[in-house]
Amino acid sequence: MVNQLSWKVGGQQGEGIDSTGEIFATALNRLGYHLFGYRHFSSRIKGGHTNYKIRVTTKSMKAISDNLDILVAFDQETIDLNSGELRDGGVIIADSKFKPVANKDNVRLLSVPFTEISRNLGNILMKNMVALGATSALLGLSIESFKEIIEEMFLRKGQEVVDKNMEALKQGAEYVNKETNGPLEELRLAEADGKKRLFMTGNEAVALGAIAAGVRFMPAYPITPASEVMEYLIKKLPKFGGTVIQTEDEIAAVTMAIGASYGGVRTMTSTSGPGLALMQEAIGLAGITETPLVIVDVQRGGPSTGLPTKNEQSDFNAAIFGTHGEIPKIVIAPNSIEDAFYDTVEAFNLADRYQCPVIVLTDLALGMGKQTVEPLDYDKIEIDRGKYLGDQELPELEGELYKRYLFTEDGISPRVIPGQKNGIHHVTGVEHAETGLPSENPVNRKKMMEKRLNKINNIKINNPVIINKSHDEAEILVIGIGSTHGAIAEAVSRLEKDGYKINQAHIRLIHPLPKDQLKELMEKAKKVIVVENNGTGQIANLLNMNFGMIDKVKSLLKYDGNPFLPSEIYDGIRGLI
Amino acid sequence: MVNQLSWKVGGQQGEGIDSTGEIFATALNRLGYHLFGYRHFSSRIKGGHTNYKIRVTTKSMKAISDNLDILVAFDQETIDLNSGELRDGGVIIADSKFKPVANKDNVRLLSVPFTEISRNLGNILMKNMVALGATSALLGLSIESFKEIIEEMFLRKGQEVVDKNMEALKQGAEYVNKETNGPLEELRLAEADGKKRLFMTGNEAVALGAIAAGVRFMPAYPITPASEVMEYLIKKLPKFGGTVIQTEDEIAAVTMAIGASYGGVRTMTSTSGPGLALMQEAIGLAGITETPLVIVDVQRGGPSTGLPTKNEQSDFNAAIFGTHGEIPKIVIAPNSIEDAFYDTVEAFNLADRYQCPVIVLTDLALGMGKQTVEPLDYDKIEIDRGKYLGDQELPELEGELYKRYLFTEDGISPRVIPGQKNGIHHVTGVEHAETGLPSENPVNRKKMMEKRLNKINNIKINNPVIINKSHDEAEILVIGIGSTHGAIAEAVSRLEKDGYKINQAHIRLIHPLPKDQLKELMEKAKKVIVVENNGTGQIANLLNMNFGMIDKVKSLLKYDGNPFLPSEIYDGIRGLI
Amino acid sequence: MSTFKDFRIDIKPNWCPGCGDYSVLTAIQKAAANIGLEPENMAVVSGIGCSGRISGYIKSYGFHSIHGRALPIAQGVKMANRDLTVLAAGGDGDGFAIGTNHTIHAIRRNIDITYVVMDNHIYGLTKGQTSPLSSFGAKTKSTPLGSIEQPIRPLELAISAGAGFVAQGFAGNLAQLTKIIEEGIKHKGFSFINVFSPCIAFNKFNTYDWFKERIVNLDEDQNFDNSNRVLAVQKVMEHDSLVTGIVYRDPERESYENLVPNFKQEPLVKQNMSISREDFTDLLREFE
Amino acid sequence: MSTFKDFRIDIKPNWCPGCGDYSVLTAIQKAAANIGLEPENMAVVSGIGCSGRISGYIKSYGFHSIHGRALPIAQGVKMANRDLTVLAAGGDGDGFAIGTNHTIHAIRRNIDITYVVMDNHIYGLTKGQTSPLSSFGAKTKSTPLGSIEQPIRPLELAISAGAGFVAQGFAGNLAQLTKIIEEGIKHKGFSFINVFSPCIAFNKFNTYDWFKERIVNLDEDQNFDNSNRVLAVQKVMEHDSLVTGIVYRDPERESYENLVPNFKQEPLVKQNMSISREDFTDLLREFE
Ligand SMILES: Cc1ncc(C[n+]2csc(CCOP(=O)(O)OP(=O)(O)O)c2C)c(N)n1
Ligand SMILES: Cc1ncc(C[n+]2csc(CCOP(=O)(O)OP(=O)(O)O)c2C)c(N)n1
Ligand code: SF4
Ligand code: SF4
Ligand SMILES: [Mg+2]
Ligand SMILES: [Mg+2]
Repeated sequence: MVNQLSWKVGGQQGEGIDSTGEIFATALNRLGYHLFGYRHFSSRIKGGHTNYKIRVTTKSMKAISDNLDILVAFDQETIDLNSGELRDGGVIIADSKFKPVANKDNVRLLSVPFTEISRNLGNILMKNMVALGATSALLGLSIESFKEIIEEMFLRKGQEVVDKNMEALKQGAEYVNKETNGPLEELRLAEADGKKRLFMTGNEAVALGAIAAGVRFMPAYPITPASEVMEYLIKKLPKFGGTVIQTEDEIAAVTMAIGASYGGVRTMTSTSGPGLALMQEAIGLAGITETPLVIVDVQRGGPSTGLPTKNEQSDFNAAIFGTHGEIPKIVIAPNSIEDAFYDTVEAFNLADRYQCPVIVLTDLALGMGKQTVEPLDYDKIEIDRGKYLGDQELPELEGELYKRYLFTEDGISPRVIPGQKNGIHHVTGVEHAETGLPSENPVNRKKMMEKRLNKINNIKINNPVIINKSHDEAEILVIGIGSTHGAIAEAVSRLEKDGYKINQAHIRLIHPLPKDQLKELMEKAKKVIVVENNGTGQIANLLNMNFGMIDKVKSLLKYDGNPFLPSEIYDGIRGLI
Repeated sequence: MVNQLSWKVGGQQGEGIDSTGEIFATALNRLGYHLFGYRHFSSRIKGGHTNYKIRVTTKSMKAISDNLDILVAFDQETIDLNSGELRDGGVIIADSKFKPVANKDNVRLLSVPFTEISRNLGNILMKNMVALGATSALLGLSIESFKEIIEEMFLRKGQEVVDKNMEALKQGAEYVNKETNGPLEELRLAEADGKKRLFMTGNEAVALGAIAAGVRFMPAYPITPASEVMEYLIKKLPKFGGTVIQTEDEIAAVTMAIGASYGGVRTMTSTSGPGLALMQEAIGLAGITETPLVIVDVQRGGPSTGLPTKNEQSDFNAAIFGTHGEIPKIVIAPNSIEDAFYDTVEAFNLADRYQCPVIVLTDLALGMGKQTVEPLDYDKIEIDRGKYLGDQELPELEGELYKRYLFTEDGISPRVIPGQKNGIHHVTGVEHAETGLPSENPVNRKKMMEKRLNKINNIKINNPVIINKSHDEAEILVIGIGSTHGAIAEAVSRLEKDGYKINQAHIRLIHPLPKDQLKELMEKAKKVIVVENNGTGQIANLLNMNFGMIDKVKSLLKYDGNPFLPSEIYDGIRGLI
Repeated sequence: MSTFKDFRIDIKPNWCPGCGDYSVLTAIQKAAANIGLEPENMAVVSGIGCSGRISGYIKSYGFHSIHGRALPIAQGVKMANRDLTVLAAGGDGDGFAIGTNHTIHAIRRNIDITYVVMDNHIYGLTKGQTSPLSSFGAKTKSTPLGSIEQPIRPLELAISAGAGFVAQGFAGNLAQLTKIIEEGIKHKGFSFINVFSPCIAFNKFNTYDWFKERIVNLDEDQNFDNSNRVLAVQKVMEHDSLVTGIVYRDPERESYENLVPNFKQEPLVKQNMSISREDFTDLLREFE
Repeated sequence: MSTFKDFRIDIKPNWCPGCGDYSVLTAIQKAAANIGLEPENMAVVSGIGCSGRISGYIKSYGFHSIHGRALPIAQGVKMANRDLTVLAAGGDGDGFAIGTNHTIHAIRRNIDITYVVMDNHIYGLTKGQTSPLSSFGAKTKSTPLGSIEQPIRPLELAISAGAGFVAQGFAGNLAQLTKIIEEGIKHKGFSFINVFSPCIAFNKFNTYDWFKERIVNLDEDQNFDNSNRVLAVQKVMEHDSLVTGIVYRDPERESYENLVPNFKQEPLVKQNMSISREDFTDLLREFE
């Protein structure tokens, strides 16, 4: 009996690989297992190899697994491309139709007549069910676990369809049972805790967070891997009276968001690298006009169109430094799907509180990766609109215009919105006086620059760094950002077991950096290893810029389009020490 | 008698202030004086105060002067705004028409009937000539120095017009002579060396450099303060068979440049901050397709529209880090108008040699400031197109496609251009194999990333840092970039005189940084003071990122829209030590 | 009720004396007063250019944005608050060079805002380069030997992009211009208004007189029927775009906001932004 | 002389079987061969989208660029080397969403390139969102309740932007499409060609059959005169844009390159790039 297991299904794009994985995962989620999924797909629509890898554990485990226990193959290419990952003793379940060849020693090949069984049952599409049945037999899962899901999917097509699908599952299971004489002990899953959890992607969590934060309008332009944020809101916003506009491009998306935010509504846009690049000019506008603006950037393989369906973390520089000129800006990066929800809510509060652009950085692995998360907590949703004057609090106009850019102690000026009688003022991307009217006066200019740039210096946010600190003085401090959190944690715990004194810090607030916290941790470590999914070590550079401990900072980089496996981090760190 | 003098003319925009300054400067240039001009103007067309300050010296002096000897005022506003700058004993020459009031003690006000004299001569526009006549009387210049220029300007309108203008000059001079009894000793200019020099702006130098480098096509979109680069090429390129396209926006400009460069022609575009922001996505395309691309960014006050007619150096971050993803890129910054010419030529060679985008960073002070420069040297113009295969050198095609992205030792693959029989290949912004066809293969991906990112590591350029090193171990190392060079040099020489051991390093190659050279200089200095015209210390941050000497690096910043005066740097450095 | 004066602000525009933009400013202020708007219920979003300064000269909410992006910002403002009267304004370069994409899409999207192009056939602020509306052959700073590109025909383009309200005014005819802007604001949907607004500093060719001599005032053409798209295009082509008046109007066309599923009359900004525990639980259920 | 096969390359397109883009690919290859081009003298610049992959499937110089920017890149290539036959190709989103500005300006600028829009009324590559050419009411991934925007009318837009060559083809009629592309390439100036190229994966509405049932083939209309701009627009309006054939053609219009002062017939790229000492000295003289 095992507490964790790694399963992968693969085949041609358009063949239902995704939904096979989904059904498998949903069933296990409802049984209370923890899941961590990663989809591999190509930048084409039909055809081309695709696969879906799911790690199943009885305890929470936030990373993709190093190796593979079971590979379900719908074609030989799947075996050829993925069998390398299989552990010794792993199992391939393949459609007997294509006469599968294992291509690797020490693995067991189960050739199961997916196609034949489903054809006999009258619908070749059901071969996915046969494969799932075969899988459950190996794991010792009852095929009844799938019943509810199959009903949800097919009951509207009639009881007969449900029955046929159940039959396909059953025959798949029976076929394997016959071959293996019941579940394989080293694959039989220990029972799960049965608790309710959510199985969702990072993109969905972000979109859900946006709705919870009060977003009712979203202008956006589709782009992989961010489109799903927009697509979720397209489906859900009408229920809350809101809507999404698919704009003509990203420049329209971001400027429309600026307009709506200026208009008083919480709004956001989402994009990936190329779109972020196009938004740079407008981000500067939000900065100088002190308009709250939330942009979600789901990073993908760059540069340019790069590797649009692959993972990378290479937009840190662009997010922090990309605009021309100098503006206040906040950049945060959730480190898990759960965080993606709460951090998105937080992003809106930060944008309103500091009246500036906030960029939420995720990446393809987090955005499109689907995982189980603990039920999201309604009571943790807090909406803080910052210094926002309602009609009652707004005194009568003294001069001709309201001082939207009043110099205040904390640099933040009370905000009003169009429609308020005593709030009439001007807003401009040109340097301006307190009323918002253009001004070239050098003294005013200097004050305005300082007002804007300094207002975020004292930014307060809960847990700007997620710290796993087991040692006061550590041999190694491992630093990462975003989706690498789980894989690093796993590597760190293995290194601890090896006897290393190792701390982990995962930065959530990337800009402005939580200096005090990081500095102390870094100072007390002998070596700092920065793990990032890019080719130039952008976070390491950022740390060097801020802390100057160049000699102790080492980079562990990966930039081949794939996220880190825990073992790669483990090996990488060992190689650096 | 003096060896230097500072003169300023001011009035309403549209009143001919600019041309008054131009005539004055041209005359002095032809006499062999060194000149350093700075124009102050507002972001409006007619009306609004404008002024033109010119420093005249007998020896080369590359900075605006701290104070002012003579102020020529066409309205009271000019006196009110500028008299503060006048040194004790300075002179105001003002049109008696507006009954000028000096508004400051210890200055001498000469009220001269500019308007009256010119009206009597039949054309009120000639009041500028009266003012110049008045000026020359003070300096002890013969009005004959202006004759040639006046002929060049007006001879085509007839000898009479020339005579009238000379008469205006004469009467202005005579009027002052009567008041002062001849030139004032403390304003009388020592004789100049009479050598031929050029009086030009940085923008003109850049444009000239581009022509010399072989640029025959330029797509660009107008923007202050870069438009003049484009406008110069519009005037001159037709002579060389080339042309400029004023595109619909900056995105079109940069992508059209990429197209033309891919087509084999040397091409460039010029812009300022907002345009650079819009170009970021396309810069990534040039990076991944390894297409040579030269962009000139003439920085202005940011962020957003900011202070479009004011000076700032705040696009370093955007130029270095702005694109999403990671590409090879070169950023250089000329430190004088002369350099602007040579560095532009160099930029094209670098772009061809390293097959990547090259950004030439100047700023408003350098781009629009007009100075005397030593005659540009034709023999120093070298054109190096890098690895560029002509039809003869190009072997017959082996496979279906030419390997445009062949892996080579130095990471640079021989380039061919469309039209070559054996060079057919594909180019894409998607990650690709050696033939240029898209590839998602992780092994290839890693190699391609390394090929691209590493090829600029060994970049060789003459004088990547301009060093003024008087001491082996310095108390202070002052670092700057671009237009601040002259002002820093002046401050440094004053500090030397005060007894400080001080070295100056001015970085020309900003990215990739010339690490060895800078590191040594910085290590051997007790304090490093970085002088920049921006609010966040972008260069200091860059140095910290690379060298980690955070504790010794101090910033001297100015971000009120104006360039540094030598005295501000002097005072600033004294304040920091 | 507010008057013309309520829309004025005590600032001297930095436009050149004689610039056509003064008329556009006055016309907007008058139209707003005529319709009976209150300053706080109007938002004027402008681009960058001499023209773009206009938002700072009207007493109302004003947003002087970036070059070419006035329209998406204006649409965002309207989506946030349907109760506002939203005007966008900018130069011919703003709307038909860098901003063309937004112009075309704002037109077809048809959100209820009014867009006034201050068309001087030149780039004013950057001192006289050619604009996409400069005439073929026009000598400008960037085309010293004459422009070699066909100018954009804004009215034809607007009609072909599906505009429900297309008009053209002239700074030299304040009364008509005011009326056109009034009608534009009243039109429920996107209103496209091109205004010939001479630049006296840099366009020495397309002067007030030049326009006066050529413009055909459609208001004076009794036979012209501005409800017919095909005829409208013909008319515009016939007079080489040099017409003033309302060229095309389709009062039936629904504005975008009215077509959005479940979009309420109450502005988004006034609605409750929290979601209920029940709704939240509902949303989560899908992921179980 | 080269044949159709010389323009083929041994790569399996990653398009779905049945995608209209295959026909466009074949038509371009055939047209190139029919005209007698050599592969090395053709450059195909494409945008991003399923369609954008086309440049990698033709044996010629190919530049697969970024989303919406195929046209300025193609114009740059042509300006550098007039001897090349330059084609730009991309999706309807590429050309009429993010790239609209360039489309309009490339048309009016009139550089001699041929632009083929592969119009499937949908975003293919990003998996089925609405495109600006999606029909009103179209249910797509981004408009599950139906699109509420009027689609862009590419032919009308092209004509109003001043195109000298406007045509429309259909992936279901390879012969006509090939002929149109041939004519487009031969036309001296910018040629705009919209091609209905069904997406079988995401657009279940605008299918081959849907187009077949509705398309009016102008080649079969003996009375149609494609040299008259006004009539061309009328025709397009009349058939709600569902026509194929050459809609408008003005063979007289000079291409941009021919209007550039002192622009030589010899391509820029073949000219000497150094300037003489004399010329240099001349340039400096101005600054003395
Ligand atoms: C992104 C960007 N590019 C260029 C500019 C420079 N610029 C400011 S206004 C303008 C065009 C002005 O012409 P138009 O829009 O017709 O306005 P006008 O001044 O004629 O009213 C340009 C190119 C800018 N501000 N931003
Ligand atoms: C700047 C940028 N934004 C968005 C995308 C994502 N994207 C790629 S193709 C595409 C649209 C595809 O539609 P279309 O142009 O019609 O081409 P098709 O796939 O239908 O042939 C989008 C939005 C991108 N690559 N770059
Ligand atoms: S430059 Fe032209 S457009 Fe600008 S304010 Fe002056 S007249 Fe008006
Ligand atoms: S998704 Fe549509 S457009 Fe893309 S290849 Fe498939 S059928 Fe063609
Ligand atoms: Mg204009
Ligand atoms: Mg499409």
